[in-house]
Amino acid sequence: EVMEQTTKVLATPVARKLAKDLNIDISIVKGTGPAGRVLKEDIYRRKEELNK
Amino acid sequence: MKDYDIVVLGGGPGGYVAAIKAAQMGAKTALVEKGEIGGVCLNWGCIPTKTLLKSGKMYEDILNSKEFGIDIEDISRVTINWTKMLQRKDKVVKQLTGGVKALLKGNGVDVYSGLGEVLDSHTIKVKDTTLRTKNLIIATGASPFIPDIKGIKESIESGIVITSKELLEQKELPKKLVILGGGVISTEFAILFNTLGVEVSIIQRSHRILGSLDKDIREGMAKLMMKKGINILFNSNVLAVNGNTVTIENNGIEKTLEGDKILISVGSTPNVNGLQHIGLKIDKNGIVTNEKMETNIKGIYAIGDVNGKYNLAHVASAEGIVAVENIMGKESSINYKKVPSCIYGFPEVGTAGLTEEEAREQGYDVITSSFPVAANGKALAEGESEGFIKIVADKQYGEVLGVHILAAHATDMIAEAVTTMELEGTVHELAKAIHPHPTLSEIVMEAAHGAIDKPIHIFK
Amino acid sequence: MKDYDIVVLGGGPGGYVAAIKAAQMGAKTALVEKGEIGGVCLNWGCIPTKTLLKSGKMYEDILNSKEFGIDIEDISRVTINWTKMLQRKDKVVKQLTGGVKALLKGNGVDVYSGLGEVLDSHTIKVKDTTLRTKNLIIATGASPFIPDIKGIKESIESGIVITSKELLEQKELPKKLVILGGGVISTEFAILFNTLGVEVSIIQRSHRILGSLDKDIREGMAKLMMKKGINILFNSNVLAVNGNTVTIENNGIEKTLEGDKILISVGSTPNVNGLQHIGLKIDKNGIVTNEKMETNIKGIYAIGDVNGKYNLAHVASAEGIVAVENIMGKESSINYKKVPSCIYGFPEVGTAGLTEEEAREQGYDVITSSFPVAANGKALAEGESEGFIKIVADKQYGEVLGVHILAAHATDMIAEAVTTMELEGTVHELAKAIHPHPTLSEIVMEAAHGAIDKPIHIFK
Ligand SMILES: Cc1cc2nc3c(=O)[nH]c(=O)nc-3n(C[C@H](O)[C@H](O)[C@H](O)COP(=O)(O)OP(=O)(O)OC[C@H]3O[C@@H](n4cnc5c(N)ncnc54)[C@H](O)[C@@H]3O)c2cc1C
Ligand SMILES: Cc1cc2nc3c(=O)[nH]c(=O)nc-3n(C[C@H](O)[C@H](O)[C@H](O)COP(=O)(O)OP(=O)(O)OC[C@H]3O[C@@H](n4cnc5c(N)ncnc54)[C@H](O)[C@@H]3O)c2cc1C
Repeated sequence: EVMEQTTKVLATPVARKLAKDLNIDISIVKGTGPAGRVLKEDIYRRKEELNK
Repeated sequence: MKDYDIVVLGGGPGGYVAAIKAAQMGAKTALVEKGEIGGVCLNWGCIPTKTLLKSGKMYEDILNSKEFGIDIEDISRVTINWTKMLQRKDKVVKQLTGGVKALLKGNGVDVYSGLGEVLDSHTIKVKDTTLRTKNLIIATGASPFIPDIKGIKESIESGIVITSKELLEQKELPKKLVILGGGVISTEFAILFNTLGVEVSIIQRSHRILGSLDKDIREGMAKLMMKKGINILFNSNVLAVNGNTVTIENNGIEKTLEGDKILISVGSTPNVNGLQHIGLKIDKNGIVTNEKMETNIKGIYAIGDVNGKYNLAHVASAEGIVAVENIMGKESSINYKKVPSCIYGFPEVGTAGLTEEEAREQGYDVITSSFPVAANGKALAEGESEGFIKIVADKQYGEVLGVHILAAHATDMIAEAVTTMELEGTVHELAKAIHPHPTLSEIVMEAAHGAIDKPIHIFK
Repeated sequence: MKDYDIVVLGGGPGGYVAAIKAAQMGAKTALVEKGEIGGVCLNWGCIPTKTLLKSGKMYEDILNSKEFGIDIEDISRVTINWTKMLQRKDKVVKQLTGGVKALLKGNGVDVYSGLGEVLDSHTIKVKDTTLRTKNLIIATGASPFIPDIKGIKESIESGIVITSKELLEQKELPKKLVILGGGVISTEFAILFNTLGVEVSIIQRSHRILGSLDKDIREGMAKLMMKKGINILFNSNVLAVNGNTVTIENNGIEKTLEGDKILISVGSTPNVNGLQHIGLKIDKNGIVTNEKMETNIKGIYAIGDVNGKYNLAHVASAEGIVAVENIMGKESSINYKKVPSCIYGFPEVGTAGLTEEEAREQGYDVITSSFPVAANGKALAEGESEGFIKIVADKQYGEVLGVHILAAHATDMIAEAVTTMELEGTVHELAKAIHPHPTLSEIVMEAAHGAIDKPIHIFK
């Protein structure tokens, strides 16, 4: 499991599943949705950053 | 002797949904029902009442239709045909229960008619047949609680004091109806019969009706009911029933009320008769279960009204699915925090999640935002502008903790709140989501704007 | 000469919402309106039609009320009072536009009555007053497109060929109505007047009406309309109008149709008169804007029907808020992917997100799931069981891409879909969220179950 969280991460269900599949720690992804919610776009962006 | 993976005891919305789900998931499944498939909900509860409420609404609309540009030459010639209303109700019920029977059959559920006797956790007897099962789901429901009041027995015997089931079977519409109790069912019956021209009184022990609801909603609803001419007697203890007369103590003063019929609706007791001997843990609410619907006995699950958690059909069905999924090895649990609850009337109530009081008690840093239906264009277009919405949210992220709606279409509208909460949504998404114009749902968006900053369509 | 931070040109649902929002955010704001505050939407569009549709629904209900247990001695004495209907409509409109005026005032927006002439991007002239502004929001709306048909001019002059605005101002209810065009507005008028007993024909150029909707929905709706007795002529080209006669070529054959009134409803053209000279980029749809509602000229924004993206009031309002937020330095953009769209009628249509066709075109691995209204208890209780829901989802995670509802309360129900999509929700949450029983919203949950596995209440 990817998510060992101390603070709550607001994320959409799709973002969570995507993060899990791409092995990305969602708790350190910057969310661009309302109230800082992590959207699927944010996961894709994070993936690209990691690939660089 | 027949062998099953799952036997379901009771064919209400808890039991029949569980049985269908079980069969869909590949379990060899039996359903035992002593009365009517569909249980209270389809036969004497949810569906019959909504069928009659629709007729009531139509009647009310007809009486008001002049304002909407429809001329009826002599309005006194518009009359209620109670017999016909009940016939339509019966037809709808038959259609739905027939549908459920077909679904059970189509999915391959064996249905046994008759009282199911639980011999032990793996053995159920129905008439001359014995069923062996790996798992048992108890879904026997609940029955109206009959309080111990002086003279009540005699009045029940003479058919004056009745429960909701009998009230829906009356040959004639009563002229005066006295209702003991101020819960959801009482409220729905009060509004229904009031609309049909019956003189209705509600006798309520405490200082409020609909005690479990958010304060603003329950007070708003009570006010609207009284405005409609429903007589609500708060702080009233019933001292005795004598024929068709109820004697109460109202704020220290003794009074009597008369009704052709007296409806008892003061709660319910779980149907656990014949279940105690197998060692099931049962408390005053019903069979004790955890969030997987497991009882204290391995392989026995209890769902619906018999566990006494929520007396709601959709909870019974959801619990049924959870029980079956757990049996079939799919981890599943129920989350009661987001359960919606509705009152059908004119207007309606739809509510889900925490009330303001509950949210504060649970230590949240609460923000609330209300928005009146009267500021909504569609409501004015429809001529139904009573009520309001109230959103309860957590300050930190704006997470929606509860949504409470008093409005004409509240029961249709609450689904948005339920799904939002399922998605841990915040007021920011509710405000940002483009709600269609003109719809009542715009009040959700407006209230959400109000929780963040300011709504557009009221000045504050 | 007056100085403003923001001048809004046009006081429809785009402009007035933008103006209120601007003032709320602290901008010194002026609104210029040459006609009526509220624009098309409040005065001749959304609200008037829904007001009349409510009357139509009541009339239809009254004619069917016998089945619901209401006896009307002589149903022939129930008549439509068109004048009264229009009076109620006017009353509702006045109440709403009055409300908007009060809101503008309360929020401190300066309202100028009169045609606004844009001299340059910072200067607007209204009658004798010149307004200087840092930012300009253009919200001038659109007008009905009048096609170039032989004889149409003469018939317009004689008041036979009319637009929706005039149809809502007719002193008498027409007996026969011919509608040119098969879009949303045509559909609503067809259903309204059909319900009021008018003989209605729709002349549509292509083989389908409601072309932008999901195939199943538009075909379902067309079928129900024809069942109601609305005459839809597909594949028909209008050759000429002669007085109150329309000559068409229908599948190669020439036919004539007669109507007391002929409604033109074949689209609209943006109101860009007097705006071209300042160098605005305008294409055939309207003023070209990006997702921040910026035009090609810095400081000028265009919202609502004048940009021709969606001719919907809620889009106009949402765009208004986006424009203002950007002006005020708050990053904001509009997402058209989730815009809901409704058709008001009996039944209604509520739709949001991608159609099945669109989702496939965009390369998604699509799953769809439909569920019929006829399998829903509340629908049967209400006697309104036509229609279905269709969910379009992405296979990978079950993300909801589109929801399409044809049902009696579809316009109330679509909000749930909109918010779900705003939250990137999946069919799993829609299925898991406990929807209240009995409500129409249960079909959302059932269809979601069907997308994952199997619904409970149909056998497939
Ligand atoms: C007037 C009224 C209106 C209501 N309206 C609503 C509403 O609008 N929405 C809502 O959510 N809820 C409503 N409810 C509540 C709802 O009806 C119940 O919550 C729901 O029926 C509970 O379902 P269940 O399956 O647990 O039990 P039940 O529906 O009570 O079904 C239990 C079944 O088990 C059978 N049974 C019991 N013991 C045995 C046995 N030993 N062997 C065989 N069969 C047995 C019974 O015959 C019965 O058919 C209403 C209730 C009433 C009375
Ligand atoms: C019959 C009908 C039914 C409809 N039903 C619906 C519905 O149910 N839901 C929905 O979402 N949409 C509906 N619409 C569409 C909706 O009315 C429009 O999308 C909406 O009104 C667009 O808003 P707007 O602010 O862009 O423009 P408008 O509402 O057209 O307002 C523009 C305003 O600008 C003013 N104006 C124009 N030029 C100038 C100028 N130079 N100076 C000063 N003022 C100017 C005009 O007088 C007008 O008041 C309907 C439309 C019609 C015709």
